[in-house]
Amino acid sequence: MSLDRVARERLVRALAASVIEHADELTSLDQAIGDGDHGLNMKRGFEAVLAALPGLADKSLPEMLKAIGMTLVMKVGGASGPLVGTFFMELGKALPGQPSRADLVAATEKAIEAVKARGRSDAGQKTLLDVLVPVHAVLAGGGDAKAIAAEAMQAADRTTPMQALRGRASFLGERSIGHMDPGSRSASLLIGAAVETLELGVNT
Amino acid sequence: MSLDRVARERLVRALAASVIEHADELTSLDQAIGDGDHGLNMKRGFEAVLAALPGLADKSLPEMLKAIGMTLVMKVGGASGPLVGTFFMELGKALPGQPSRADLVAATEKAIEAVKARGRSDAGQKTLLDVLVPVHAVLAGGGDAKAIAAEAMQAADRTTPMQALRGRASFLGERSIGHMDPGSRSASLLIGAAVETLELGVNT
Amino acid sequence: MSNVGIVIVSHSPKVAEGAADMVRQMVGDAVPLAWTGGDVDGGLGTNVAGILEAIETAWSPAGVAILVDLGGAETNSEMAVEMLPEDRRARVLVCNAPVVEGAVIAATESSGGSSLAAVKRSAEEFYA
Amino acid sequence: MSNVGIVIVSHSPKVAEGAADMVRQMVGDAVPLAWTGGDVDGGLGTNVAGILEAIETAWSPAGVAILVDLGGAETNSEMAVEMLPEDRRARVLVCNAPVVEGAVIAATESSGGSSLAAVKRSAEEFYA
Ligand SMILES: Nc1ncnc2c1ncn2[C@@H]1O[C@H](COP(=O)(O)OP(=O)(O)O)[C@@H](O)[C@H]1O
Ligand SMILES: Nc1ncnc2c1ncn2[C@@H]1O[C@H](COP(=O)(O)OP(=O)(O)O)[C@@H](O)[C@H]1O
Ligand SMILES: [Mg+2]
Ligand SMILES: [Mg+2]
Ligand SMILES: [Mg+2]
Ligand SMILES: [Mg+2]
Repeated sequence: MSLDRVARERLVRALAASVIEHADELTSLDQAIGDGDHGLNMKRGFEAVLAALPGLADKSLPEMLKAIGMTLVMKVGGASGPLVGTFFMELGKALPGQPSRADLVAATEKAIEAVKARGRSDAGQKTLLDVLVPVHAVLAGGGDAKAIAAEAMQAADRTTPMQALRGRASFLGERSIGHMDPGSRSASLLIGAAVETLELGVNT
Repeated sequence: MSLDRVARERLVRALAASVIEHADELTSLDQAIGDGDHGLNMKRGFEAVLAALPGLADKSLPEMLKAIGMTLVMKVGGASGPLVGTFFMELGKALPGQPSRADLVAATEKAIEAVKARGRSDAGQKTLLDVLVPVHAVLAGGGDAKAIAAEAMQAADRTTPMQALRGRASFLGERSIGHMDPGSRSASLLIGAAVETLELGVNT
Repeated sequence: MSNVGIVIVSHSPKVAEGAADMVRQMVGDAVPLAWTGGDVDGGLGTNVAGILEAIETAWSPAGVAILVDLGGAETNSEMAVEMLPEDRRARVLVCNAPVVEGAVIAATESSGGSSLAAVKRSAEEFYA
Repeated sequence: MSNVGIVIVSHSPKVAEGAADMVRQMVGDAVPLAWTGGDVDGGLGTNVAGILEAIETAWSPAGVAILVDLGGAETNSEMAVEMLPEDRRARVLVCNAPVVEGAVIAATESSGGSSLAAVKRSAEEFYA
């Protein structure tokens, strides 16, 4: 997988657009089982990322990912800021400049572990980890862009019948069942945008 | 013990003056082991009591005591408001219009029990109960005004080496030792003023 | 509305108002809510009249849960409860829970239609 | 001053400021103190830059205890701690305690010269 400057900028714009265009949806998901700010939070974070363009895309891929992560950490505001921000930062730390697919598998695994540590959480608790973990399995298993994007969407859907055990939604106890987790939805949107832009093939 | 209108007004003015004139002292005691508002709190409460004169003294002794208690409850603001207020209210409820000394002993006992219930507290915890309880014993044992006033002052002094187990002073743990309890000091001032005005004799 | 009402009582009016903002963000208008803070002169403290008024504002047939911060807020709230008309007294409970976190949790529990006892319990179990 | 510093982090700036008022009333200037609240746009939330600034303001060689309200405040505070220079990182602890009550208790403990560990413990034991 080789990303030139143009491809890097296209990636950033696609990631940002995916959550900004769905901000209202993310907010209403968070209204149902949280404090109703997830759309606003992610929008604020990714608008700050966009504001760092074009300079941001001048950086190498690892440095760019670290910078995106740091911006999200500083701007998002909600619990999701340090979590999604940590994911990008750790991905940047673990990836080489011209990553192979194996590099990507290894780096996302590290980034997911960092998210778990930051949130004291794991898959099964109705959080973005319920998207990250199964998507990583498909990536590691050699799935192509379509398979990864499909798994991301389905994984987000599978959070609907789950009971939240982390974050504000956990305050609702059993009433958190029946609503999609907002953080899982935004993660699935970001993953969908990423794989579509990267046109990740089975061997790349 | 028979109190006419003039005596009732004199009693009210003496009670109020005793704490208002010592407001700064009470505040600095509370600064040492609390939030430094006890003088202000008691002053506010007893200024409101004074503002109810002369009408207040037109009431019978029990009704007057109940009204004083209610005013303190509504105006003092601190934890001491409901405690000192409850003491006066219960005293008013328990006393007949022309109380004998036995009536006074019985009524103060009831009022002290009500304070304990309100504060979930008892003597020995460095609170105003460490004045009320021993003073009641002297009253019940037939002590005269001088003996009662002396016990009130000494009881307040005896709170100095105690460790606070109730109220904000308890947050200080062992550091609450070595300072007089502000609520005990105000209670001793009120008792001193009351017995001096009432000229409580051994049989009255 | 028959969800349990929430009353927030802090020594600081700012704390009480800010906690109410956080509650509203979480439950919107689904829960009767009122806050009070400060002594009668506006200084740090609590006052029984303010608490009584807040109970009145947040009144619900399902009852009212009061969240308090420290000592005096609790004593004054218990005093206020005892001054209520007898038919209301048993339907108002002072929670042994943190004022901010407890208010958010209690309100969230109330918004699901839980009983007064369950609302109180949810707040009290947060750090347990 | 070598007493442990106290940082108050709430989703609501009003809560954070009001809690700081209550702390000041209890301990005066004996304890380094700072508060922060709100997201970068001023809405309900927390932000890492604000937390880092508050840690700087309340810095003490004896360390800093951070009191937080809910979820995001904790996650953002832990993130901020990890962004500190290495020599400071180990001297800043996020307390698992209620934000308002914990701040008052922790500051009171600190004002007596207690260690960072003791200050944290005092706040965490309040409802235990
Ligand atoms: N401890 C945690 N571990 C993992 N993910 C979490 C945790 N807490 C919250 N989340 C995720 O964050 C999302 C909420 O984000 P957001 O609404 O922006 O923050 P907040 O809950 O602070 O308002 C949740 O939907 C969930 O996916
Ligand atoms: N639970 C309690 N039981 C009995 N007395 C108490 C209790 N809490 C506090 N006090 C008394 O109240 C006094 C403090 O009153 P004040 O400073 O006016 O209230 P606050 O502590 O709310 O600021 C203490 O010195 C103590 O004597
Ligand atoms: Mg949210
Ligand atoms: Mg939020
Ligand atoms: Mg006081
Ligand atoms: Mg006070």
